[in-house]
Amino acid sequence: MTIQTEPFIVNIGPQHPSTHGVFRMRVVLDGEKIIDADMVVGYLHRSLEKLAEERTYTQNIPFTDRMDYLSAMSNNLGYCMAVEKLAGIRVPERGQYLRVIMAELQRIANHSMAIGTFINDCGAWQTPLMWMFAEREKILDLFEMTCGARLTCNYMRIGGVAFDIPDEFLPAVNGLLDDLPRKIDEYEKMLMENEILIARARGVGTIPRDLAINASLTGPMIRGCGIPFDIRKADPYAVYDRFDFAIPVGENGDSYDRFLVRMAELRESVKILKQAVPALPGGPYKVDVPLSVRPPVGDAYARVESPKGELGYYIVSDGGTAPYRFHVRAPSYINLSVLREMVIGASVADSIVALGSIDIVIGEVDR
Amino acid sequence: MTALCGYVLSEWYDLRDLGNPVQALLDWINGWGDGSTFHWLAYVVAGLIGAAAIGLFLGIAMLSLIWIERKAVSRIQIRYGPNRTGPFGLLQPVADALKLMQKEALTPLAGDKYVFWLAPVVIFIPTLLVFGVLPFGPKMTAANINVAVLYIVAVGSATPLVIFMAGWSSNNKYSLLGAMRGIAMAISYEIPMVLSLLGVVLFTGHMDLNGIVQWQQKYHVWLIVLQPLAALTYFISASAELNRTPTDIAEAESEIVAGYHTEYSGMKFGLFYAVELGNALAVSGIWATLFFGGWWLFGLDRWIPAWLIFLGKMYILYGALILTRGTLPRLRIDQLLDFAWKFLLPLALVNVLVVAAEVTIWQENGISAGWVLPIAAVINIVLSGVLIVGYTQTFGFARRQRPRRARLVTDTLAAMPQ
Amino acid sequence: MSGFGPVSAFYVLAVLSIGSALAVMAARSIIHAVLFLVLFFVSLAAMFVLLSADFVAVAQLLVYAGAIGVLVVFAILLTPSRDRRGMETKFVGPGLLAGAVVAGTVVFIAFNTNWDTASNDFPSTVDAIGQALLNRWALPFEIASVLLIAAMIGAIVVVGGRGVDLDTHAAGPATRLVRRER
Amino acid sequence: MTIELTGERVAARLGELLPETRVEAIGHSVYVAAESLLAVCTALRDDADLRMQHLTSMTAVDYITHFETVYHLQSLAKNHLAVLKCRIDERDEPEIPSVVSVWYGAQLQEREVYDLFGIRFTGHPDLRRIFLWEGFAGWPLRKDFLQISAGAQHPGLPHFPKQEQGFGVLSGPNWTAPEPPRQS
Repeated sequence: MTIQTEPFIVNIGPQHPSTHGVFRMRVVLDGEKIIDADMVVGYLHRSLEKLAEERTYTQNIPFTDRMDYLSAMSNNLGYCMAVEKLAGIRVPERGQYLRVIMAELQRIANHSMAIGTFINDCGAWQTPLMWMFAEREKILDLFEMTCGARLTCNYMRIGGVAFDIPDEFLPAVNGLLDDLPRKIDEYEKMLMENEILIARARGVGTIPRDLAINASLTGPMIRGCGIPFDIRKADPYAVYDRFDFAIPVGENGDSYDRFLVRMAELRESVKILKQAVPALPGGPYKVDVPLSVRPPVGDAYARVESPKGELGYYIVSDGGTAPYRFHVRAPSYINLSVLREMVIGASVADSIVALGSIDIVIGEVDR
Repeated sequence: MTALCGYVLSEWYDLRDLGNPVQALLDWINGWGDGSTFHWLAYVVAGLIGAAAIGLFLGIAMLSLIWIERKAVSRIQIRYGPNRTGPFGLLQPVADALKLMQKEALTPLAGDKYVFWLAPVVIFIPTLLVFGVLPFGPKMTAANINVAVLYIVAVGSATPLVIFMAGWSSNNKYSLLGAMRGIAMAISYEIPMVLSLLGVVLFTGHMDLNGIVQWQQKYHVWLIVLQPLAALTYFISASAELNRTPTDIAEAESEIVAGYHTEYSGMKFGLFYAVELGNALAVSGIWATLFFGGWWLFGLDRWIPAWLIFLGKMYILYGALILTRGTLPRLRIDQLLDFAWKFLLPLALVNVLVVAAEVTIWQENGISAGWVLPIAAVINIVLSGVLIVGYTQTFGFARRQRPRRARLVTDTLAAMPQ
Repeated sequence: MSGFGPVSAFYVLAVLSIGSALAVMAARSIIHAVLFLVLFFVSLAAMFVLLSADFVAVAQLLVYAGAIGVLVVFAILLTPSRDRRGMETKFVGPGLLAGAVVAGTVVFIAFNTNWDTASNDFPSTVDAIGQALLNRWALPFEIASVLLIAAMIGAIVVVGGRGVDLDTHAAGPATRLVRRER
Repeated sequence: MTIELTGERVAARLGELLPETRVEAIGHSVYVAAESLLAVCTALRDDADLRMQHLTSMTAVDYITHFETVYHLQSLAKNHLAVLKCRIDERDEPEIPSVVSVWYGAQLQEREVYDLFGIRFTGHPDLRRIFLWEGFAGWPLRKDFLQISAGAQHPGLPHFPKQEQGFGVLSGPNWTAPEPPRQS
């Protein structure tokens, strides 16, 4: 005799505290168990790829801020690299270093946010989020100091960066770097040894290693499965090949491993920053590129390791001032393709944890 | 002058126990007529005074708790908390209440509007009833009934049904999920709770709370020393039903929005919020009474008013609830039920067994309490330590799954799967 | 039981309990019926308080209002709603018969019992009940507990071990439901 | 550094693997005919020399005369990248085989391309629009899509769910009933 209960369809989202925006997951429940799931996105679709075809290459940089609004610097960087690759522009040394510094600071800020919200999804009552926000706040202050904006930085330019750093930037960033390892120790002590967190996140949202490769996962999602794929190592851009750092990988590919990977990446980013900041060379931070740059006819695909994963830009030029086709390979969108595999058979509580461990940003999913 | 001093210091004016003036008033009313004519009036007056006092206390306590909780949690979360309304944000609870009252109380169209309306009202009753039997002082119990321990459990057992009323009548799937979770959890945690209370009742031989406090006063010991296992199981299982963070699966904000009160707005939501705080205070009050000596504090209660001691203990123990709320993530429902059935229940059973043996040896052989109690305390403390550590090491999650760090790879290409 | 207070309380509680018992039958919604049933249990508990049987009152509240009410709610919610329909017509005859038998028994007992008036000072009922259960009625008490354990094990054997088969379920109608509703 | 394989290199290897298919190498990319796309993709994925396990990016470009789907493939083990392209000359009903059976990660990307370009992927397990709603008029990323047409259907319900049952109708102090449509 089996107890047959009626299927129970629940909309998790679009207005829901832990869907990180307007993401919607339709799930069929049997009791608390999810027997089918379907994702609905597009509530934040702004058609950036179409808009970009009407604007010049430089005008498109602010659009990239609005995609993954939690890591605007990396988004800028990827786009500028794609245009530079298309137009054959070489960025001066100081510009490269500034780009790396900003991108790594952004990675720390983004991972702080990701870890905080992930533990919030596990049910902590805002405390880890607030603790993580404290560090993110200092980094956003650094961004504000440099480019005047905290979230949508619009800092990178084709051929370099928009502004040189102000005088008070270097002392501030050095102070932060001295402070951060101690803080990260504190977080590890608070979070990693937490029995309830392990019980909640271990074995939840497990992705098999083969599926992780086959489903084009990138970033902490694929590294959590034990595959050390990181563009900074595999395809070093800017000046990443000059720094000594390691790629943290997990073992089982569950939510807890992804959390561990993000935690360890905080340390690795600090390590890179500690090498990059003292080595910051003098000289120009930017080459002169005409505002309405006209790359030659052709296409180019450039990619960076954004905090969410591989962020790629595919740009087709017809020789004019605007891109003919502008495509974004959005990591959090493609990472979502295993959502069904992660949540089916899990309970509602586990599905929220699994979703939180992907670290999606709806601005990037929907574009 | 001496007469006035004597009058002021005489017992009925003694503010150390507010029960004295009330008793004097009742005696005065009883003295009217020929002794028993106005007995009913004294009865009515006593009931009214008790009810009014509890209502007043609960109102003030809830307002203060909102402020304390918000302020304490904000300090845990390294932020300031309310600081704009009045000095130190002290007027924040008033502002909260006013805001809630102004809001529109929506009723879902497809919901069951009578049950929907009734649920926040009914859920207040158990909270009020529990405070009715708490001894605030030697003579400050609104209703000193002699099965108070069982009564607390019985009254508390009505709460899951009200939660179900709220969740079902909302006609919302999140609400229904929350209600079902709430019921499943409440019926699981009731059993270890009753068993842990049984240990206390066995030891003291009393079922009324005042008697338990007086027992602790008589033997000059707090029961937490004699009953550490019972204190722990009671605290965990009672706080599990409070819907506070480590166990708030019935309203789990990150999963099912707000659980059973998703659809409530305005002051109806406010009632749920207030009841949550009130229940937490009641649990800390019961904890203080049963295991921390209630209004008795090693003789200090001769100088400090007993009710102040009790309130102090109650609020300090409430701090423990705030701490757990501010620091722990939520458990999943199956883990929570496992914990109740596989950890708390065996511990509580062992505790009852041990206590029964100790009490039998003590009572049957007529050994003096001065010998039995220290030995029993040592045995129970050691036993609880061994049991808890042994249990967690043998069956706990910690043994199987140690926390790790991520593995660091420098040569990525070599480590790639081929 | 004398005096204005207890007598008026008795009548109020009597009206409440009979009214809620009638409402259980009259309620259209089965959930409402359960809620009225709980109200009935609570008023019965109050009746026991009126009789100074405080332990029985509290036990009534704990077992019936708390546990049985929740149990009934669980049973209703775990039953698919299509099974809940059609109940109005099916069992009218047997139901009436059973009701008549119970009512007859109650009336018979009510008229054939020699109702004693208890004295006014009541000892603590907890002690008395405990003594009775563990001395005089120890054997029936233990037999009852063995019976309950047997029933519980039987229930576990009947339903345990087999959950909902996820593989067949996932490909079943539920999957199509999601697709269709989009 | 990831090696970006030239078209000739991939085409030469494909010629060894699948001698009967016709591939054309232009610059960094390899052009494949639509009908042999699946065979080529499977061969690229399983070949021990190329090992294109990871479909990095998949998109489409509208060249007005034709569509082109672009696949960026990479090998994690060998650390190289190749670009595969496929032309679709049909404009009204463009169709191309889906590669979901080869790379699961193509699932959402193909849905995106279908949504914005209107290219149908045959064999896709769950081809629905993803960002826009079903029934949206037109395919926005095509070059001939200039604005949303006037009669386009909009999302959302036209009325409150239970309106026809007599309740749920908008009412309140600031709401005036609209004029009923005049019968002429």
